[in-house]
Amino acid sequence: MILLIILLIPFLTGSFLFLFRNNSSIRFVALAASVVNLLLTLLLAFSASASNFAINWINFMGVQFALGYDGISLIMLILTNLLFPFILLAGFNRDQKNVSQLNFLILSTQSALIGVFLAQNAFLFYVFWELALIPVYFILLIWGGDGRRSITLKFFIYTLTGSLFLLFGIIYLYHLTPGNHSTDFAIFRQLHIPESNQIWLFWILFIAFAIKMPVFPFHTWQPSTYTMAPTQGVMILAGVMTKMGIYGALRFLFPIVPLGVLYWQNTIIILSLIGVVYASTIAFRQSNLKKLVAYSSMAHISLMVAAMFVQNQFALQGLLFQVISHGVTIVALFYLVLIIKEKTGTQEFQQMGGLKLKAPQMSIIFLIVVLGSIALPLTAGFVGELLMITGLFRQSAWFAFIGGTTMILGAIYMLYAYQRVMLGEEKSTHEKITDLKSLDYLILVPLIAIILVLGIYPQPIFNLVEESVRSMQNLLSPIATVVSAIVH
Amino acid sequence: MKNFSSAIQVIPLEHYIILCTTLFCIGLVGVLYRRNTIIILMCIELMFNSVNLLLTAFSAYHSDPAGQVFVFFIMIVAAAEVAVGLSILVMMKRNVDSVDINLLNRLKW
Amino acid sequence: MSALIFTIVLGIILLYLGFVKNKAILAPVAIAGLMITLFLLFKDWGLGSKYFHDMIVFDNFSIAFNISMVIITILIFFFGIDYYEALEFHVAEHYALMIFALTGAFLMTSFSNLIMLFLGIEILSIPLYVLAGGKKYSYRSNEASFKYFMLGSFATTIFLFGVALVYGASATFYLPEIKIFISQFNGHLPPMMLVGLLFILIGVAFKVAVAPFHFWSPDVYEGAPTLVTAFMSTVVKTAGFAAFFRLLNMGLLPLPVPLEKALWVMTGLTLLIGNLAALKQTNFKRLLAYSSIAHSGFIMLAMLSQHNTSASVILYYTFVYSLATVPIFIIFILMKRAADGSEELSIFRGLYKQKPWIAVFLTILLMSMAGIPPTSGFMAKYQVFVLSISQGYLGISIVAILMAVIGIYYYFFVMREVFTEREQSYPIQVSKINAALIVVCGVAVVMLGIFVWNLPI
Amino acid sequence: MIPHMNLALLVPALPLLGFLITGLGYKRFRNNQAGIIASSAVGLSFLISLSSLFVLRNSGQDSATLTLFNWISVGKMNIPFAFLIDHLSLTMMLIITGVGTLIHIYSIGYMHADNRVNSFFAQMNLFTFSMLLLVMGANYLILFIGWEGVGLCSYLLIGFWFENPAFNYAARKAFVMNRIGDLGFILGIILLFFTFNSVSFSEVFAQASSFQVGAPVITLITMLLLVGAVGKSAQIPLFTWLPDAMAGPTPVSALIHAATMVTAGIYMIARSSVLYILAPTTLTLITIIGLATALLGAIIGLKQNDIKKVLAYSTVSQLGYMFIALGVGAFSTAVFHVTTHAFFKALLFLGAGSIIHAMGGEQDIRKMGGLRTKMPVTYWTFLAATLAISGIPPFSGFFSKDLILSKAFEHNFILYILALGGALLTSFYMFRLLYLVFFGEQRLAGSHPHESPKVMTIPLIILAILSVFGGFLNVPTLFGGDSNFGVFLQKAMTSFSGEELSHTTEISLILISSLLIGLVILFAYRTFVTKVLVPKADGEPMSFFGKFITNKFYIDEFYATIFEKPFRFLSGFLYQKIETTILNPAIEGIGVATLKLGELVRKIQRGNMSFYFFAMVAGILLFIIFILTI
Repeated sequence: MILLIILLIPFLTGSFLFLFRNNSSIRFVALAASVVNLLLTLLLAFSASASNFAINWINFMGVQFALGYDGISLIMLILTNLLFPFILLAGFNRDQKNVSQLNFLILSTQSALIGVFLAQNAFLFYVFWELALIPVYFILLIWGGDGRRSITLKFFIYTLTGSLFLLFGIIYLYHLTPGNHSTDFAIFRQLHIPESNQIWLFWILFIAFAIKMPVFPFHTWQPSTYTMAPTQGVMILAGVMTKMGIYGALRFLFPIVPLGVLYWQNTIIILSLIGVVYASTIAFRQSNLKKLVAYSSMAHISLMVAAMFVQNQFALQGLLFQVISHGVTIVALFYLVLIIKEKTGTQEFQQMGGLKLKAPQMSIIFLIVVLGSIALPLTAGFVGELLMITGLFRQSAWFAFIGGTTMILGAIYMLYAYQRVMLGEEKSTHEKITDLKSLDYLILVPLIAIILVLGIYPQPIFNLVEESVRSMQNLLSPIATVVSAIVH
Repeated sequence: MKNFSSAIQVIPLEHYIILCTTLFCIGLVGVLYRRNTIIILMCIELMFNSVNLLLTAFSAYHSDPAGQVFVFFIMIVAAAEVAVGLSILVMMKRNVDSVDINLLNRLKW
Repeated sequence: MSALIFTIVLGIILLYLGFVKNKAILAPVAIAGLMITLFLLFKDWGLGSKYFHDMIVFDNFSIAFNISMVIITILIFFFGIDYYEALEFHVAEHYALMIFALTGAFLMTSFSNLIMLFLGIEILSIPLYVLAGGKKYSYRSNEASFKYFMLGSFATTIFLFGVALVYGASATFYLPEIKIFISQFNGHLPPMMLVGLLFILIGVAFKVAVAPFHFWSPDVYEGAPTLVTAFMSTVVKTAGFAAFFRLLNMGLLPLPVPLEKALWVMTGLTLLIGNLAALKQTNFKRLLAYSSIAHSGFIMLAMLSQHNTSASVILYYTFVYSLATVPIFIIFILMKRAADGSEELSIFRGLYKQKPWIAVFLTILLMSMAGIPPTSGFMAKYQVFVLSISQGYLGISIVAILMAVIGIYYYFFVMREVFTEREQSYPIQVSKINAALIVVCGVAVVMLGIFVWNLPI
Repeated sequence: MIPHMNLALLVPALPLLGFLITGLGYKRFRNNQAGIIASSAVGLSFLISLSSLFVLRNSGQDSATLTLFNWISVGKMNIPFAFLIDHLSLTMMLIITGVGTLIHIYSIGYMHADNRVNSFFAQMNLFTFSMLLLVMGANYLILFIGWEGVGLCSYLLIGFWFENPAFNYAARKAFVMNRIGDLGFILGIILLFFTFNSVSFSEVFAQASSFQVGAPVITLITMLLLVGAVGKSAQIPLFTWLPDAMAGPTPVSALIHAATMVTAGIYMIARSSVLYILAPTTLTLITIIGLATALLGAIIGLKQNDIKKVLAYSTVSQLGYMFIALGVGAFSTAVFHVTTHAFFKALLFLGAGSIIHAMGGEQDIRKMGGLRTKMPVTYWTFLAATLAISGIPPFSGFFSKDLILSKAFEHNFILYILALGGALLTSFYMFRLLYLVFFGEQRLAGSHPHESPKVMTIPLIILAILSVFGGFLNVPTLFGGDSNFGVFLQKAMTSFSGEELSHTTEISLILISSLLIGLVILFAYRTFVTKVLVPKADGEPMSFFGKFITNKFYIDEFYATIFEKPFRFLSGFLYQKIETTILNPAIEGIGVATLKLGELVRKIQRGNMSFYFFAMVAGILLFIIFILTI
């Protein structure tokens, strides 16, 4: 029942926002709802008893409204509910149009995302998957920047194309289920699909996730969308929605088409590693801060994808840890990009520089976030990347090496960005710039605290996911041994 | 009635089919090649009648009255249709002062 | 049967009410009459009564479709209250003709004999020829009615020729008997029968605008008065598909292989042409016409994936499609009025700014058309895909999915206009009835998506 | 568990505390407050380190492990956040906190005019903390935390004057080059983990004995770790960042880029001596790298005119000597040289800082001269350090460097000759520096050099004392000592027990080298004091070799050509060609093509009735043919 409450709180609160006239009270109510949700989630995470919720929905299609969770869901849930208060806070005291609608859309997104992570039924998963996209589409369309009309449409069509293939896959799986068909994950997991089918089914299912994450070369929607998107939108996109792809892949690919995964494993890892190097290299070339951060996000996600497909315990735990770490870091980064844009009126490096003189505190905070992003030890990013690279190493030392170049390349482009924005001589346009305001601290300091605390004491997260990771490995390992027995 | 049927059956069924198909095709080709709406309407009538003839012939050969009943229905409907059609034609004449079918082509793409 | 008779009487009553010169009473009478029809239809549920030597069978299938069509017609009449207020011409005829067309539609859902199918099609079509030309002095309306009539009667001859050939081969007009006749041949039908069946199918396919026999529909939809377009794209389409399905289900299943393949080709073509041609449309009515063709493709997909739930899926699909289409046309009319008669997509600009709630509901409706959860349009498409994929038609399902993407593109293209601001704004007036209608339909579209039903028909 | 050993936890904790206080409250402190806080934090650390040393000695045990909490525990990977206190780490702790305290105090004077002095001290304290973490870590990952932490602080402090783009570039270069090494290092750690199922020193070293000498996996591990060490300790090929790092304030150069951080690589290899002993190939490579770096650094140092650059190349060169020591298996000797080098190099840098301070920021030695009388304390301390680094007995550098040379001699004669050559070069460029700066006439008009304040000179004096007498920590048996230091360190690491040189050989070696060094100093005196040869100004024509050396063998340019430019090109190529010209259009092309197709399909609807009839009939005919043929 608590799951249902967590699912509904944001959406219902969002619906009632239209009753308020005052912008600040709207924002406050929205924030309060998300904070309550965060508290409930933490309660859930650290309570011993498991909880789930299921009622029949569409009987003749084998669809149950079933909510439940395991460690992986929980991580995603924590991430979502952790980030949304900050995302909502980022709107405070800013000049926005249609505040109630914006907050409604943000809260709806939250509900949908929670739904995605809690759904125990592929159909339900898909419904929430699409539902999450729609409010974001409108956030981008209405509150976006230049060129939003065509970019949002491209983004939407691009992601939906993938989603529809996923739908195809779900239906295909559904029709394979015995007896009264069902779309339960639990029943999907028991299917024994012949390898030849798994090989193509893998791509049908994966393409949606690949676009969402995004994996090279399916990323082309991402930089332009991130650049154009309003800050809150891009926070949702980069912070949480990329994780939808990871979550989906973990839910669908490994338990359901394990042979397909084994068949394509190296291909995907190599693609992702190309993505790591590619995005990092390109990031260095950017003249726009937001775009640079967008590419950096892609580089990090690519590494996570590579780690996901390695499928050993280090990689998986590192991945799930990195899910949180990346979410927090990228949200902080995009918030900083927003402030910088507000202060300097630009995102182009050419017109920036020397901001540290006017805003030393901002520069320190920016630096810490940058360091978190380039995985300096004692930040959360390091723990995740270390484990992922360890996992990759287990597969192949070369994978680990190429994945590890993110350490170098990340340092190159992030410090480049830091230097261009904060250091150097002061620009004449910067005269009236002031340092951070208290609201900014309210957002950034907790985020940084999370980055540091998780870097210093990551163990709680590992404990949370350990069991799920083990069960996921158990799913794969017998098959892997069978396959290797056949091969040799 | 019996005699009438047997009189029809003197001619082999194939001949009816060929005749009717030919008539139908003439109508079809007329529809395709003529541009005058009235002539096209007449061609369509021709096609209707070929169907009527065919049905009658089949009816006779199968000794089943249903086909002929159908013919009556067709004739009634065809008459109704032509009535509507001609009034549309009048309306068209009033609007564009022509009965050329290709003159009305503003709705396209 | 009583519903059928009552509807005819209702049509005549409405005709006579035209003499009263009071437009205000027409719609209430028509709506009340249709309510009664609805009641009568409900009463027949489950009886499966047969009439006229079994030429008409009012089974659950036909009643379900009839109810769906009557509900949509009622919606359209509600829409008409506001729509006809602005028009000067003889309104009574319009109501009456639509009611007559509805009776034709009833016949199309309940025939079991080709004669009844023919009559149904004609009773449906002839009033529509007139309705399409309803704006007497409008060039476009004139053209629409002319094209519809010419092509329609041509298609009728094709249909009839097919009937004649089938009759010649099988010596019967009864579908069950035709089915028995076909089953004798183990799939190798004589050419005459095959061609005859093909012609019949083409005749019906023409009515539901299946490619390559769809050419009339964009032009007619665009030219006809909007209310009539709404009627055509909903009720007529539903009737056409009901007839199509009934024809296949009662008479032809299992389909002879060549015909099945031919129908697959038509389905593919319909999906492709409908969606692709809609992509670059700038005229909204025309866009909806193409989208309607596209939807025909999806329904065909469900129909050809023969399964015992196909009928229910088609019913669901057509109903939720109609439910979304009618209010979209209403909103379109409102915008068109505000934009001085323009029908371009750009007339939707600024809607969100002026009437955010209307914009929101339009969004929901368009989302339903595009097939995005949680709307019923998604559920409809989902069920179609479930059918086609579980019957193993993977290739065409992929095509359909790609076409669904294209569909999403053009619907969202419209939606984008809604949320784009406009330089100079103009007042958009929404009457209370229309607003209520839009809200009801919008809510229904979502609710039907959440509470999906599966009728055993 | 050793009683009172937990005290050692305070050693890193105090600088951390100092960092937090000065860092968070950086707006509040006025004047020297921050400096005093920071210095006392490090100073206290030093005292605690000392007491820890006594605690450990009294306990009779060799080492103590202090575990704080479980940092990462995933599957088999179990990494506690733990510290290892043994003789090696204590040595390093003492150097870091001891020299660090002096440099902190010195900085109070040096930085007093800077308006960001508070954040300077915060960063210095953070550095000290990281460095202590590095040397105290009980496993490779804790070491790595410190390793990266010092890299960060180095980055921050090099770019301390952030308004200068060149300084920022230097800072980034340092960080990135370090990161290249770090990648190798972390991969090495991971391989280590998979080999031993642990990364903690004690477990790894305990298991290492089961491997044979030359085992490939050990060689690979040591090679990868070496990559890290090469990056951090500025060896060929990753040394170019160190001279550029001189962009930072001079105390930073003294602390980070001379005394402590750059020796982290040596510490790490010495710490891993158990593994390196098993990998002779790697040791040979280390020797070669060390020798090459020692010579290259010395040669470049000959022609540098920036006082700090000279010292930087000298550092590079001295680090090379330490690598030679490591390479020949004389790990404790390397650490010994680390210690003495920390004293005299810190002193040299601080002296240089004092000079720069006096010259008002001027760093070009061609413009100095005659400072001997103006700045007597600086002169004398600088002289002591110069003598130490040149290896004149009995200064500290003599003991350590001579030990290295004799170990090299044991190992290979050619190695010895080359290493000796490097030592001669060292004394030449150091005395060149000394003479040009302190002797002759003052060459820069209008400046009034003056002796630095006490807060700066006192650290100089203390360091001078250490530079002079530091060598007596480890008096070899030859001079009647008992190699205290070496024995002290033996407990923490292993070494080759090669045959001892006979005392006669040793004495003759010492005589030869001392004689040669004396000659070199004389030569330098003749060149720069008697003849007053001032190096040429930048624009003047030079001989080919002179140009070559002045331009540092064009290595920076070489790297720019083979790494930086290709990377920039690749970046631009990927972005402009692949991303925007191929990938984006390819994906968008699908959309555009579909739209085109849509336009085409739309045009079929021609609005012409004849065409509609025709299309319908054609469709019918095609379908008839279709069904009849299929």
